[in-house]
Amino acid sequence: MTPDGAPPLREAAHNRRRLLMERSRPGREGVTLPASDAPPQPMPDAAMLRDGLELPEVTEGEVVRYFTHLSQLNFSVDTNFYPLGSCTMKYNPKVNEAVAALPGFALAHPAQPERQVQGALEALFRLQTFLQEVSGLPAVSLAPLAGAQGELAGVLTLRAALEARGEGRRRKMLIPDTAHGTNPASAAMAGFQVVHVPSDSGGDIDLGAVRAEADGDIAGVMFTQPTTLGLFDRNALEMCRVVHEAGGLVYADGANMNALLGRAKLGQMGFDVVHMNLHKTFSTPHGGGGPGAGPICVSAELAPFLPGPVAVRRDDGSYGSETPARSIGRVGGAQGNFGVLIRALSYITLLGADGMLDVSGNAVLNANYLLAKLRPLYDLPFDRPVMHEVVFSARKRPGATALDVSKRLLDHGFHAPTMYFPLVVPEALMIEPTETESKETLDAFVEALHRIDAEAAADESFLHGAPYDAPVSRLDEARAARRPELRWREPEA
Amino acid sequence: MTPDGAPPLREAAHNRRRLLMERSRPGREGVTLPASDAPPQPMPDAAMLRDGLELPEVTEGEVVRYFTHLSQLNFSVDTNFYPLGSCTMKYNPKVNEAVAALPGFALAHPAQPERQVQGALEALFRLQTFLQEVSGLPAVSLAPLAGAQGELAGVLTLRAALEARGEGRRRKMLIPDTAHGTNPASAAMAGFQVVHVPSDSGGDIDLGAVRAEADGDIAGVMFTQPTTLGLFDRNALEMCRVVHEAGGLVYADGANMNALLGRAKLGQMGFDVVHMNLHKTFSTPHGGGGPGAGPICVSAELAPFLPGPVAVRRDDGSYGSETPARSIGRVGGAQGNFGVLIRALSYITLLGADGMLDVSGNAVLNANYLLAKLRPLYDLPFDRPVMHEVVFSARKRPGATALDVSKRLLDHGFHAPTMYFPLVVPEALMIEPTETESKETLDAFVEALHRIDAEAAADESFLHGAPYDAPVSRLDEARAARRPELRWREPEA
Amino acid sequence: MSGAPFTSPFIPNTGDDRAAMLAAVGAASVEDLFADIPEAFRHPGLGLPAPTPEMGLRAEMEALAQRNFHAGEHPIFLGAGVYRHFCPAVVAPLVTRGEFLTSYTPYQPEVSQGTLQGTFEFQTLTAQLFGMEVSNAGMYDGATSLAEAVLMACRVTKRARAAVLDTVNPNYLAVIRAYAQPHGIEVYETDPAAPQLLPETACLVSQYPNFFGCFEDSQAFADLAHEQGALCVMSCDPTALALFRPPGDFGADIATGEGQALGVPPSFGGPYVGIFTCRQEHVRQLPGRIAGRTVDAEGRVGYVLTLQPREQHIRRERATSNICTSTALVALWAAVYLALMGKHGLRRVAELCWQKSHYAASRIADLPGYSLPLTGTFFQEFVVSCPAPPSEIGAALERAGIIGGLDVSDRFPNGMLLCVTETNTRAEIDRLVDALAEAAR
Amino acid sequence: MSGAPFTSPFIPNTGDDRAAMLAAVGAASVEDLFADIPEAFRHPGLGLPAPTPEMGLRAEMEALAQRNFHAGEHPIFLGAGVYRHFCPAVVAPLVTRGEFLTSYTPYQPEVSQGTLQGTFEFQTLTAQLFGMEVSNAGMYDGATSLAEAVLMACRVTKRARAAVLDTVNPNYLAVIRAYAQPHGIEVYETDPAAPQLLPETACLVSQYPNFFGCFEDSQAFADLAHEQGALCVMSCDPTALALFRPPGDFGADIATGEGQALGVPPSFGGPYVGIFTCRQEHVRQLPGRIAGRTVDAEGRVGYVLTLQPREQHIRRERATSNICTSTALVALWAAVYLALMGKHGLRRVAELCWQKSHYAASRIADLPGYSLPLTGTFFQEFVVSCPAPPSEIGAALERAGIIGGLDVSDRFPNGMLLCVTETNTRAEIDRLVDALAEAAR
Ligand SMILES: Cc1ncc(COP(=O)(O)O)c(C=O)c1O
Ligand SMILES: Cc1ncc(COP(=O)(O)O)c(C=O)c1O
Repeated sequence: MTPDGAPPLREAAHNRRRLLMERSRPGREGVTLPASDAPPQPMPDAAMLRDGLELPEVTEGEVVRYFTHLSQLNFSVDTNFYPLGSCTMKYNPKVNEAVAALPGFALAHPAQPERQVQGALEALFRLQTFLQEVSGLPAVSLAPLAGAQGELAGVLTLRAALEARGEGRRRKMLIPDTAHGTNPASAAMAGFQVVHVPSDSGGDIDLGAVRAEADGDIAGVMFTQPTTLGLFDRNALEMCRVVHEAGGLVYADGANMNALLGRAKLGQMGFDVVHMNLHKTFSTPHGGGGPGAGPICVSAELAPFLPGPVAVRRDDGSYGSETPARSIGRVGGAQGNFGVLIRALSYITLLGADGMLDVSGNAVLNANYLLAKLRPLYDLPFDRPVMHEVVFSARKRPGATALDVSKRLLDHGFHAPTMYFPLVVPEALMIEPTETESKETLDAFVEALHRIDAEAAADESFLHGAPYDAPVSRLDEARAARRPELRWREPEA
Repeated sequence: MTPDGAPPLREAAHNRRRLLMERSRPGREGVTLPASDAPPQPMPDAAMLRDGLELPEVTEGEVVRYFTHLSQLNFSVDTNFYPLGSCTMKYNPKVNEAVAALPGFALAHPAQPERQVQGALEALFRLQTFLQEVSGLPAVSLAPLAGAQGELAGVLTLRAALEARGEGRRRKMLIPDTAHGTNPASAAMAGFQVVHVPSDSGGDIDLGAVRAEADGDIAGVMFTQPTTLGLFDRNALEMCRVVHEAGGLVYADGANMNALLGRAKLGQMGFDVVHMNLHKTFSTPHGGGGPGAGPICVSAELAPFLPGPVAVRRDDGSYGSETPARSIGRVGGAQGNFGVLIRALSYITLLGADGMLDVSGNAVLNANYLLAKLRPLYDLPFDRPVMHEVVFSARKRPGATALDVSKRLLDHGFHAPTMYFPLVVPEALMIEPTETESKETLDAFVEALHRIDAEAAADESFLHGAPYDAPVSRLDEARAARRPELRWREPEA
Repeated sequence: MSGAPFTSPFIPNTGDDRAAMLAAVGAASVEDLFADIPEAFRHPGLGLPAPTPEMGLRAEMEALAQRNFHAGEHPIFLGAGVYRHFCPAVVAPLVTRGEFLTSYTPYQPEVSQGTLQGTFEFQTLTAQLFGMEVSNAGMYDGATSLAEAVLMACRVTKRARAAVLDTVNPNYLAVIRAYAQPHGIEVYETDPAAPQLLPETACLVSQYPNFFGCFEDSQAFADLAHEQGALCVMSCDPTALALFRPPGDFGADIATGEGQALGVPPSFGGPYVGIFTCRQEHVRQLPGRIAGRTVDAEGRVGYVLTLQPREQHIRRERATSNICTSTALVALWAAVYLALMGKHGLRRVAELCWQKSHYAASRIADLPGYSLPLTGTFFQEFVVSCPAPPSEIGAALERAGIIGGLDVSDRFPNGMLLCVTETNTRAEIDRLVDALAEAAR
Repeated sequence: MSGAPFTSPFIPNTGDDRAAMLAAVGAASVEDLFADIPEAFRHPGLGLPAPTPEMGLRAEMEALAQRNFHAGEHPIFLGAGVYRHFCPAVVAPLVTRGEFLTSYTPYQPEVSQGTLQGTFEFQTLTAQLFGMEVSNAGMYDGATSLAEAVLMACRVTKRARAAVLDTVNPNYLAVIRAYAQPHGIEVYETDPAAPQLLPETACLVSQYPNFFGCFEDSQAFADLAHEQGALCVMSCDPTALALFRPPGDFGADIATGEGQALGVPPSFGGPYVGIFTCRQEHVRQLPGRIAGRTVDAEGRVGYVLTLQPREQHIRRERATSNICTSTALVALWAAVYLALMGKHGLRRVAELCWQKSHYAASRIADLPGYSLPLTGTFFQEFVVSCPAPPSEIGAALERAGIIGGLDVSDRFPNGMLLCVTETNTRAEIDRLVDALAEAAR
């Protein structure tokens, strides 16, 4: 507030967001470095040296203030409820961070000889065993660096298996219309031709459509179980049968594994490959968009084609790292995202079998509770019990699109649900509460949505202006795309 | 903002501040603990056991959200400029935190035999040597746990020395009217009788008043150099002489040592005891009010009376911990605030002699720059170059008391100066910029004060309502004191 | 500063900045600003080492830290007032968030609600744990808490004598003496088996469990004190209070404790936090900071420092204590620890300490040459009579890679005070027992 | 969940909560909610260990970590694409603040300005370091960056062949092959001394400095590529770029790098961050996320994810890449590191690497039995011909407490690739030299 009603103290806020290069002053230093303690060596030929290095000159204190301030502009799980569907924004035990930072892990080098890194290799081997157990599949590669890369590695493995069967010509990859965007993108990167398959009226995959495509050209299907509608697909078993019968293989996107922990093993239900998002189910915090890890679990047939390296236990009890015989090769420069893998190992060890059941049970209970509480407010495209998340359609009220409701939630201190996805639901609001939220929090969220609905009822245009209390108001995305400014540049004189 | 103009989403904010006991639900857990791995032992007699333990039942995630949210309600050096006079709110190198957390330090036990803690003792010994050098005095005790305790320990040491001289009857402790409240409080705790001494018209101690009190009953004087007016007292040398001549001893409150590092050594100027606030000058962050450490440096005469333990280096090169021969005893249960001491050692090692000069030079330059820039805006009681801080009087403008200006600064994203202290300056605003602030920040601060002045000029009542943009508005302190609510209590049914 | 380029990562003023600022100030050089320092004393030369960049600093400090034989690498059975307890990993990153770490005492409450509410939680949780009515915001450590309790008891009763049981931590007694002596308060020791109060005694001070780990007849102490118009002052181990009757149960008037036990690292002696609780009626005699609840101009709940007229910055030489900077961050640490441990966790910790220490004691009692000289109920700590001087036994343990107990042979022949907490595994205890057996040979 | 009490510190639902929620849902039990899972497959049993409380977990994980022979305890001279560099202590606590650590990809920009502006800083600083026009928000790692660069070059040139110099990191080459193969892109190797481009080649890929630490004629590679209508793609070490001419100087079209060098711990292989920079004109062909600057409704500057039509969530099978979750937090780490190191610090680091590695190389070259098979200018890494198989030399170094270099005897007889950075002290280097001398005996 200001006496003349002018917007409050804008410069101050602006100053705090000045970029590093705008803060830079010649002569400031962020760190001091020692002189060389070795006898001086001749420097390289001047022609090889660069002319100038445009990096900021700022003090340590300025860096701290700047990034501390930036952090405070973020919404996060550590600050409030983050019901972003499909993303499993749950609270992750902080001890995992301490474990990953242990010097024996954080300072191990990926190219050290096996003999020197037995602890790290044993950790990887244990995690592989655990993931085999969770997936019900006998072989695992921890190499993929995120979910999407797990998909790519997974369908490449599937493709290699088909080739080994002499069926390398098969090119058609069926993908449900509810699939996450990475599924078709990964299929395409693996050289497959994407065929979209609709959902049926119950929200399950349309078996008729699958049967229609199940010909000699079908390589397989990439299927998310539970689906992005939050449903356990009841046709999946039959779908697996049909695809297998037609000579294809079935890929499961296991990013929603949080719902299934200890409740079902995808490998037992006919899936040949499953990727899991360790950063969702197994507790690496999302870090504003990574890092993650997307290990793949495969059937015995596919095992020889897994990307390397894979941890093995030798007969003498020692651990090693090997590339499977007919591997599709490498998907990263080193050993996989070890720091993420170690968090997953830590998490599974901490929670154990009982804890896994608690996770899935409460994740599903919470989602169904929100379904029950919000059913009066929004359209529910498929009215049946859900798994880890529930997808509504916000179509009920003028002036309250999915976007409006989402933006206004930010003012209430809640993160928005995933909006406009899956694509098959108009004005989709995809809400995933996760098991780490309390009933009180869910109730407060429901109440906020009721209030927002009342706000829209009172004034059809009100929500269009939201958020009102966020660090910035709605941002002009069109402008950003039209004239992309993708980095700081020296202002023109 | 809300459509009906009601205050925004108050419940949400309120919910986030609910106390732990209000969040508690039977059956929730914040941590799991293992079963005992030892054979079971009989439990104690039931009559000895307590009936119930009223502690919260909350999850780890809830604890994280709660305290993360609380933290965001705080102003801090890591977020912005904190010109709180006398408190030396400078940026402290983060490496100190890492050093203090090294397991070899953090897990050393204070009662281990010397042989097992040579590293810790050597660290203490090195710090003692450094502080001797900074103070110009030959003996140090690191035992006092904060500045005020350093004062108490210091004047007790002084008292013990007088007693050793056979002058134990001396009871009068002179204290300038500008002194920090801890000075008279410490003198009283040490059994002295406090005699207040005024400042002269130039802001220095009134030598006439000192001379008048310098009789056979004078124990000494507790003197802050530089003073809380930010001035290097020009009469201090003469004061020392007068007091010494009268048979007294001179205590220096060295809490403002930031201004003097490498510029002057109090021990060379006649002071017999100096305490330093390591948490101000030597970089332990203030932590919302501690911990700190207040080592005292003393002359050879006073050394035998220092509180224990004191680190020593033995002839064989090993380090030990001893209590001086005629020590005033102990002022803490263990070895002093080692974690704070190690940060000071780390800081001095990092900056070295050159860095110390940089600190004092820039701290003083920054203060004088603010003096020059703000002189047009406020009354300056003593118009002369200052040391580490400058004290103005806010009396110039109606509707802009020191309190008003201070509260409005919070809206501008700056912390308030120290207000109404020292007591000798009416409407005092005591501003200490420290060396770690940049000219840009100081300029922005000056500009904010100009704007605030203009606001008061435009509307005499406006500033009374500040802060407007803080997490809460002005708090009712009278109510808090009238009916003290000092803890959560079960709401009455 | 002699015109040399600025090279510290902690000082932003560049050469240009300095020039501009000096011009504004009207000074020719930074040196000029120090003109008030008499020339003879100006720039005395500073015999400190040259700056050490962070890389070298870390190496140097790690080398020093490595020279300690410490509990990070060796099992520890030493307590004596400072205990190694398990602390969940979440505590440190929360408490050391910059906003908590780098703020000052909350003099501007509107922008210090985090610190203030955290303090209020500390007051709530410690009062509840101690079964006492009110708590302050924390003192320097357990020893100074107890010493200030004695001063407070003298203020409350207007008496100048303090009785201290001879089973109180000797370091605490030393601090009481140092604090009491300048006030002319006579501090005397008395035997817990037959405590005697002199006339005009302000308080009877006991420790719970006592320095040797044992419980005493606390109810009798409280009754005796109250009969004579004295206050009952108890110094308690917070962990023990999760299992055993709290001081409030016995009618203690002031109960203090060492908050280090609440998950705070031993850190060679500090920083810790002193717990200080008392009865509501004496609240205006409390030393130290206190946070209180109030409302803001819009009626929203908020917290402030309250009852400040007790304090040095208002009352000066008539303050209840000189304490200013205290241990807010450690108090916050303790509050977060208590929140996580909660009702069941803290009790579980106490039970584990009980179980493991009793297992250890029973095994050691069976060793030839060793015995337990005390027979009372003990918690977590116990005295062992060794077959040789404890310093020798301790050296033998050290050779076996174990940090042994405290030498208390001044009180018990060849006595060693051993401590076993939940952090000691059975394997560690068995190793200790074996090493003791070996040392006896 | 079978009615047993909830005991996880990570799940707040109490028994009462569950009962109330089930009532609202209209289900009798949690099990009922899983009814869609065919019964035969429901509750298959989970052969995982019982829960391990945090205390035990830490002990278990510490024991595992301790079984590594690691650079925290031993000098390391191994690089080969992953480098140990000094990282200021301030980086970790800043980057791991909960608000950064526990947020998602910034889909709601209004409450994600921290992440977005941090990403914008990463893009600025990497573009400047690489001397390139634009950068994206980061890829998985250096290897996948390079593989995606090859795919992008094929998209830009509409060609399906890629030439890779045979001095590129062999792991990177393997990733290029895995990524290229399904697209029918032919990847072939060529000799840097006489590079040959086949017709219809989309790009010439080189590494700077190359896998063996040496600089090659990058200008010639760029010219050759451009002459033939191919793109010049360079994979660069970020540290080297602080001292040596950046890829932009040679006219590179796409320049990638492993961001791990920017103070990120080696962590046995990840997480790292791939740097990906290119010319402005190809920006709409970039894979991955990109942050862009814009304004909000009130005209305030803000940041958003932009050019999203390239991405999988919009373009699905026609996206430029399938990348979704990337490495935002590591990119932030790199940005904070670069901010601190700044203009002078990073150059100083590079100079130290130069100085120390050249000192080490010159000393080793003087050892009997050892020689340097390569003569080009090297940075930080160099190949040594050993008097015995490098695996044996490495084992000898290990016995001397040293982590030796990479075995490259497939390329150089008895070749070992050694790496020396600013973190290696002279004393460590001298110890290495002595141990090598000893191993030769
Ligand atoms: C269902 C589903 N599949 C795949 C992915 C891709 O995983 P990642 O983001 O780790 O690449 C996601 C992530 O958003 C997802 O929700
Ligand atoms: C001048 C002066 N003296 C003494 C003190 C007391 O120091 P502490 O707060 O560490 O007890 C202070 C602290 O505010 C001070 O500014």
